[in-house]
Amino acid sequence: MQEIMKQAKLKAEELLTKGVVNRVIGWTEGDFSYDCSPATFTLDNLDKFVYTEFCGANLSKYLIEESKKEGKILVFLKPCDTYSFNQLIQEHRIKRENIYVVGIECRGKVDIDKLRAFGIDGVLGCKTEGDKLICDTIYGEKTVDKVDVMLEKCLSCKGKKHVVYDELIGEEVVEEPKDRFGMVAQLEAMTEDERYKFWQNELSKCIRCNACRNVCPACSCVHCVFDNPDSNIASKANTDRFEEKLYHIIRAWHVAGRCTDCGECSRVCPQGIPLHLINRKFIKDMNEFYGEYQAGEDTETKAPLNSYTFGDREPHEFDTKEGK
Amino acid sequence: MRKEPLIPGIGVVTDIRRDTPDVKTFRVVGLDGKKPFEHIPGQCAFLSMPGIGEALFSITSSPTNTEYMEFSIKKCGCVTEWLHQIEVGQQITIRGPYGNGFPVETDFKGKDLVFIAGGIGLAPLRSIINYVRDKRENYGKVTIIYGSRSDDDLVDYEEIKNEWVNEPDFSVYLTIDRETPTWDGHVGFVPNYVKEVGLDNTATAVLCGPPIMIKFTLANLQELGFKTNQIFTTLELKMKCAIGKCGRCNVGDKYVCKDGPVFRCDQLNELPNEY
Amino acid sequence: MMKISLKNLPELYSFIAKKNDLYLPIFKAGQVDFAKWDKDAIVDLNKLKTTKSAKDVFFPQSQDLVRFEVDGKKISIDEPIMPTNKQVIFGVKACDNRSFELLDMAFVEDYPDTFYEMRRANTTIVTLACAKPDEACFCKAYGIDAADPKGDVSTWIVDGYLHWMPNTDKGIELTTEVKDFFELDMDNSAVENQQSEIRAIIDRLPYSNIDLSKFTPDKLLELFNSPKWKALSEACLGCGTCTFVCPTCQCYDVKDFKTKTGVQRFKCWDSCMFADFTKCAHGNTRPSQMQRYRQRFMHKLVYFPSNHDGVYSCVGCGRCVQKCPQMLNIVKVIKTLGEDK
Amino acid sequence: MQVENKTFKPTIVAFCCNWCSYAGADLAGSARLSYPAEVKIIRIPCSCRLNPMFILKAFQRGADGVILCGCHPGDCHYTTGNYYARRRMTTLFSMLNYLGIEKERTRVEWVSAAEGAKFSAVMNDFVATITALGENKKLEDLRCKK
Repeated sequence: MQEIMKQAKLKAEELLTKGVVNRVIGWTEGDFSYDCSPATFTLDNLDKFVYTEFCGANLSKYLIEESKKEGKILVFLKPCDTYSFNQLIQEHRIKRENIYVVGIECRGKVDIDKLRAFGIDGVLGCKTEGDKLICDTIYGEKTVDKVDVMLEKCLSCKGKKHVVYDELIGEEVVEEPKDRFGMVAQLEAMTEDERYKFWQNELSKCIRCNACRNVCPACSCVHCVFDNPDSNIASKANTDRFEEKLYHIIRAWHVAGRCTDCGECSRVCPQGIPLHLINRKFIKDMNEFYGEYQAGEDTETKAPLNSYTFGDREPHEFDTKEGK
Repeated sequence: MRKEPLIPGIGVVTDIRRDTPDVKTFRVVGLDGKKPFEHIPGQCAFLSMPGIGEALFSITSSPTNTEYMEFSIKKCGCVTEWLHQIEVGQQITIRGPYGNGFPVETDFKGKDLVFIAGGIGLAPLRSIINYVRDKRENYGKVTIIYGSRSDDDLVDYEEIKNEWVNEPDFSVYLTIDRETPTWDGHVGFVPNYVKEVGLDNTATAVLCGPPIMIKFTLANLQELGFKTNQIFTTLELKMKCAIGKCGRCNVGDKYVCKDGPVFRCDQLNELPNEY
Repeated sequence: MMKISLKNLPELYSFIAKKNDLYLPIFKAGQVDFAKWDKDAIVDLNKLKTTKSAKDVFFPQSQDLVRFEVDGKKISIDEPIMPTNKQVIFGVKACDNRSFELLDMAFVEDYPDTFYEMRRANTTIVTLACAKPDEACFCKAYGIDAADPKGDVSTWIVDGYLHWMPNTDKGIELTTEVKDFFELDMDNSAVENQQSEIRAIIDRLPYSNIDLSKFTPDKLLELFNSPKWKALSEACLGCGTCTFVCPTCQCYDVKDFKTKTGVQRFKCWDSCMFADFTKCAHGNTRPSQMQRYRQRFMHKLVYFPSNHDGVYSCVGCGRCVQKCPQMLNIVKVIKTLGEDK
Repeated sequence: MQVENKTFKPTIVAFCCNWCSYAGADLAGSARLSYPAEVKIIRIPCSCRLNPMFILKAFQRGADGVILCGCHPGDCHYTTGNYYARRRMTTLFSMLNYLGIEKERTRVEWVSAAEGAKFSAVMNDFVATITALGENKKLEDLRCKK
């Protein structure tokens, strides 16, 4: 990780000095190793650039605003982030010509909340050693297996291949894509009432902070329907249990077929709601009904909901699958 | 038990007058037929229609009017659009009064006053102008400079033409932005007109109008020798509670709803430029 | 002082819940939040910080204000239902307890919020000392002592016992009602030992001695105009996580909902971070995220102190430090802006 | 439960395409074929116009079942609208069911302008299904009940 970070920094410095780009978007250091934030850099503040196991944030969405500005920007994208990038290109939300993409190696990112749930409190700093994560805390040094505290999105990684880049840093890790739909299938196998109870329990935690929407690279509308007072659904609190469902169903629906499963929604949810399970259900359904499709894999293929065939299945046929 | 400040009372609209193509003046009384509450010039009240929304309006009528309250309202958002299509007899909810109002009994007393308004900016000033008319002995000379886009857009033109101009020691200057066939008065923007009418710079000036007008008028007044502590203006920002709690209308540490809407210019200069 | 064995707590809860709405940190789907206790609830007193703060108990996320019925041109108002239930909130940490005093300043001064006031009057606060503060805590910077959490009753959990000490009349009243569940505890040494342990931990927390001296009302314009806000707010998503988990954020919205037969007007939390917060018919006074971001921290560190005798509207609970999706927080603001002298 | 269901009269919202099933409903009327009064028909220009929000809002406002009627695939007045609608509704209904909402509460039927009898049969059947299923509790909004 240290090595990759050094390379990335050198690359940024090189491109900035050569004038290929006039700024860089990456991650800046925090006070503890887990609190690095996205930030833009020039040569002045490049010393604060970091790339660690806590750089889970997807930088693609920032490019919507950044690529409108003057000059070219260098962006570091992890393999999963490149899917969001492609999707945004397909939707004409970012200007490709203003962006220099450096694909950066990723071996899975760590979720600080999982670390805490593991009983590791007071984390001051972390470092990786092989498969282990060694945490320096106010209550002494603790060690965990990295795989136990990885972000949900990394546990179900789509693969470590960058689908778009101008240049690569680090080696392209070869990894078989993991099964993403295990939990969805488990839920499908439950009865309606069990599923309802599961979601009721999860969604009732929602505080409507809108973090999932605001971080989502697919939620790139200038004015969201939930911010439109005329839409009559713009309540800011889940005043009734209905509203939390309305919000999450509609939000998932609006990104259906465009969601690359980057997992940011689940990462940012302060209440730990497994929002990826809603998005993945749409992905799984569309794969099963209309053939395999991965949003963001390229910038050409039409999304399933933007296309049709004469012989598509009928709406009531979805329950003919196994389960229920 | 004390009454919850966010719960309004009910008012009845007893008269609707069309002032300009997009401004109507509404007369409101309480359910008992009396004025809903007492106020001082420059204060505001929250009007609302359940299900449409709630919005803050300055009270246009003078406190010396003991029978009813008036609001001059320009059509620009969803609440005002709804108000513009109602008929006499419609009930609305009303709560107030809010804000500090003009210092009519302190700073303004015994002073010559200059009122400068643009467009619907006359609404809060009408309250104080009529107050001054009714308590004429307390105030010196009054100069009113009022401008609008066209002669059709002059709010309260009838009252200005028939009453204000005839008041002793009142000078009224009207102007419109662009020439129209029906207008034989002055044509030009308010800020420039302010320099032309020959103001006495010892007077106290009260400004209200669109931000761009305020900006230029302020500069011109200062050029004429007015000091910032002689100039008062009113601010308007989005508000939901009007009691300094909902957190929207603050400019720096001042809440427009509670500490305003009337500010003296030297006070404003100490606030961050976020209004 | 009195004490009760931790295993007897469920009986204490059910006794208190007979006469009161009892709020406790309750575990639900992976998160711990203050919620109304019932016999199936999983209480988690060990959790240092609930995800949301305890302010819900006094200032719920959504509060029905008044119901209107509209009939032609006529409007009628239904009297609001006031929160008259007696409440006990149990397990409040020192920082959250302090936040109630700050909310009092916002809601009770001038036009008092009757719903809030009534809940405050009806509620007995039982606090709990923080046995294991974490890296994001900086309550010490605001003079809060996590080892002596105050409230109506203070409690400490040491070695399988909950130690109980009433501080106020309300606390004594509750203590009288529940005293049968407790045994007398003449020896304060267990609690005192824990207190000194906690204070020792807090002394070496990285944020405990954060420097707030730069944030005074007379620096309002200087801080407001600082060029550093831009870089600080760069990554901000404009979500409401920080405001909704914050114990002192108090902004709200008033909205109408058309029910089957009438219109329900309700008050709900709002966030100054939301793009539409100050948007109205004539425009938006804070159109950029930088301005909204600046507003939130200026309010906590400058505007609020300016209106309330220098008291900061932050209690150092560290929730924003841990919950911000992009790891921006008030400490980064304090450090960045506080460093230029 | 049985007793309750007998007195329970569901509220059904039927979104009908202007070019086919809306006319189909007309035809059912003029042919004196009855369909239950619980069905509230909302005309839409094409089955494709149905925003998923409409369905959720219908449930929020007290509907116990929502049905979409459109032209048979291939017969869309706008050539392809119902093909898109079909995909959308398939995925949406699957999602509702995934969240635990009874799958019987939502349905799509293709009814042409000539199929008055089918319209009536579909509605009778749908109302019977929903009546048996009972009140919509999982997608209700309590505020809309008072």
